[in-house]
Amino acid sequence: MTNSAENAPEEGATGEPENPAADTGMPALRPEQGEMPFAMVRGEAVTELPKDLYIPPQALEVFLDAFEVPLDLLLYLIRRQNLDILDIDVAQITEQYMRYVELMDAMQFELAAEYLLMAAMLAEIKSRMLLPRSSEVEDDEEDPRANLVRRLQEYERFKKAAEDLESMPRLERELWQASAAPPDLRLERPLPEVDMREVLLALGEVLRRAEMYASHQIQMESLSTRERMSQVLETLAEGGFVPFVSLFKPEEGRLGVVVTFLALMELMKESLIELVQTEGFGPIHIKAKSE
Amino acid sequence: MEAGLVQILEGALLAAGEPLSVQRMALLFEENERPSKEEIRAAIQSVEERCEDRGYELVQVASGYRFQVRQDLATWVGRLWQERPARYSRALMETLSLIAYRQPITRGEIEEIRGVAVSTNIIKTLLEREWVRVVGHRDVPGRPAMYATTRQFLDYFNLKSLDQLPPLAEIKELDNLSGELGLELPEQTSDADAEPDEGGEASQSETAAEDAATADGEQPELEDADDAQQDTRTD
Amino acid sequence: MEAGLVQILEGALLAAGEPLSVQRMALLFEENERPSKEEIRAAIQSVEERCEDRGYELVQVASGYRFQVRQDLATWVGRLWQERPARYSRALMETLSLIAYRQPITRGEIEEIRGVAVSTNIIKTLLEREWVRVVGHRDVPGRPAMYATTRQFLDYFNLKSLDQLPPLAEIKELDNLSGELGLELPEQTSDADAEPDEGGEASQSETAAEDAATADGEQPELEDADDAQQDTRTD
Repeated sequence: MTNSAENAPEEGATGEPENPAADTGMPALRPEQGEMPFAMVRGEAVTELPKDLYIPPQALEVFLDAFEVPLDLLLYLIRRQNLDILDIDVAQITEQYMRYVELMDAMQFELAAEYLLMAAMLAEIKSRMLLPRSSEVEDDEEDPRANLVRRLQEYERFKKAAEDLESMPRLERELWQASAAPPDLRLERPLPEVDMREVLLALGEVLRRAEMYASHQIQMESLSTRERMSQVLETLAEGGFVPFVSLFKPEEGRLGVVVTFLALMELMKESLIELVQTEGFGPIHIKAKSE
Repeated sequence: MEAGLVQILEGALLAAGEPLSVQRMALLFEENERPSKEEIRAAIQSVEERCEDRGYELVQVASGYRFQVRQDLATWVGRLWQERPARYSRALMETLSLIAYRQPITRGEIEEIRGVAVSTNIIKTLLEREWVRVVGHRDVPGRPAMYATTRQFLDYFNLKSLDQLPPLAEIKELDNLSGELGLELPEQTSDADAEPDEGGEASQSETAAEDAATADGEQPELEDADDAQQDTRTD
Repeated sequence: MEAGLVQILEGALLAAGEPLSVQRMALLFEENERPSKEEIRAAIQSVEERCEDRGYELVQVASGYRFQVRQDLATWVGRLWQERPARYSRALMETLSLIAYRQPITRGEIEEIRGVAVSTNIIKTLLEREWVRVVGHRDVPGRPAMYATTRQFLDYFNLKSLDQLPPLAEIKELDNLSGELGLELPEQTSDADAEPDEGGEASQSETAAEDAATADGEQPELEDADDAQQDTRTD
């Protein structure tokens, strides 16, 4: 079984029998074409819509399924009379339409509200057309069919547009995207970029939030002190005692000495370091408290 | 064999498996080696020419260029798959057409024209396929979503832009309405009837809106890809 | 243009998206038009030769033949999928800022200030990036590690020393700060939004990469998306 030939767009118009039970990939039925097949009744294909109003009751459901909406059925009825929409004979169409609706009813067919609505609308138009017209209102009153005709025309435009769209070549039916296996790729994921401003904004946010906790006191030493604290700790990280004086670097000048001293004080205060002096005025040694 | 611009584009187009824009092609290159848009366009031209007599061609669609199997090979290539291509119901195609031609459009407006409710499944399927998307909400009670088609829709139907859709049929003038009931319309009414189609839509829409509102009800949820049985006639 | 055997095979191989065996190629044809295996093999040979100087080649793998993009194009083609650099969560940024300004600091202390737990992943990410390091352990139960920033941290942010960071007082004036820097405050709810608002090259390629990711249907996961969830703050 192959489907490609059937997929060709021109197939929709050739009118080959279509079994609705089998999904053939063909464009949808076009019921306005009198020769279109639309149903299987007791194993026989009904290849034509009935010329008269009679359709085999078993086919009714399928028949109605061939029509998208009530407007569609109406269009079909009009076309079957070889009439232009603009020449619509409301009386006759209404009669035919109503007979279909009655037939549905007789079959306990659950009627769609839309079909009944359309029937009511047709009946209304018909009655208006039968009413004698007073010459005074005549000027203002448009043909009662006008609105129906507009709706039919508008619907028909999009029905046609849908058919056009359906028959256009499209991906996965007549067209395929060509692709090939990619080469071996070593995909490296770049590390996130961070702007210092983001860091600052984040800090600002933390601080703002932290201020809501009254119990927190966030005191911040100057950054150079904090930085120096880290450096001292790192120096001490290897364990053991480090001579106090070795932490001071003369080349940093007086400010550097002060910063280091403050860092040591802060570290002491936080119990992070231990100072050991074995004798008075003897050398002071420092050790990380936890190491 | 040289890894020239043409070869790189060929490789990228085939590896991508989706259309590539000129912009995206440019980003295949580091800044210092990046060809100009003109150079890329010239290379695309070469890529296109090099498809001559091949089983594929380079086409331009809405989101860029893609290699695509030649349509006249569909008969054979289609046999690669046992499964038939997805079918869409007429209700879905009509809804899609309305969105394509009348976008941005609300569900209510679609229903006005089609005269029946649009099933939720149809909208869902269209959204899932990424053929349509919500582009806003109409400022009326209920703030209904307005739908428009997407680039994927154009890509799927092998189109560069909406312009390439087949033109909508003209609406014929109504002034030659002639009664079949022997009720010839007096001459003077004809100018009142002869509304241009744009003007006609408004009044028609109003009536249809009432209809749609009256007929509004929950629709049976049916498989969209199934045969055209979408509407309410079975409930 | 002719739809010959060679073209049909080219089209099918490119449409298939997987290797095709000779057997499967034969099944592209109706019985009455089916070429022999020898004919198919000869055509495959032609397909292969026609790849000369192209960005792709025909290769034979276990299950058949397939088109493959030339390996020497990997540099360029790979950029199709180059992932957009992930973004750090706000939880990470806050942690980093506290380590910078409050070092040496333990995780517990960070948690105390932030009011929420700091996930292990955040610390791990910062350590791996070599922006922070452990400079010791506090002598309290559990002996928690104390974190400090590194030389790499200073280098990355182009600082000679931490002194060059703005003093705390300025940072507390957040509104002023963001005003001066022309920054939009990141949305409270989004960890990934703190994006510098420069329209430079970086952000441009990010956008393209984002497009690519979206089109591929695979959004790159944020490295610490988990962290964001563990961050139980609700404001």
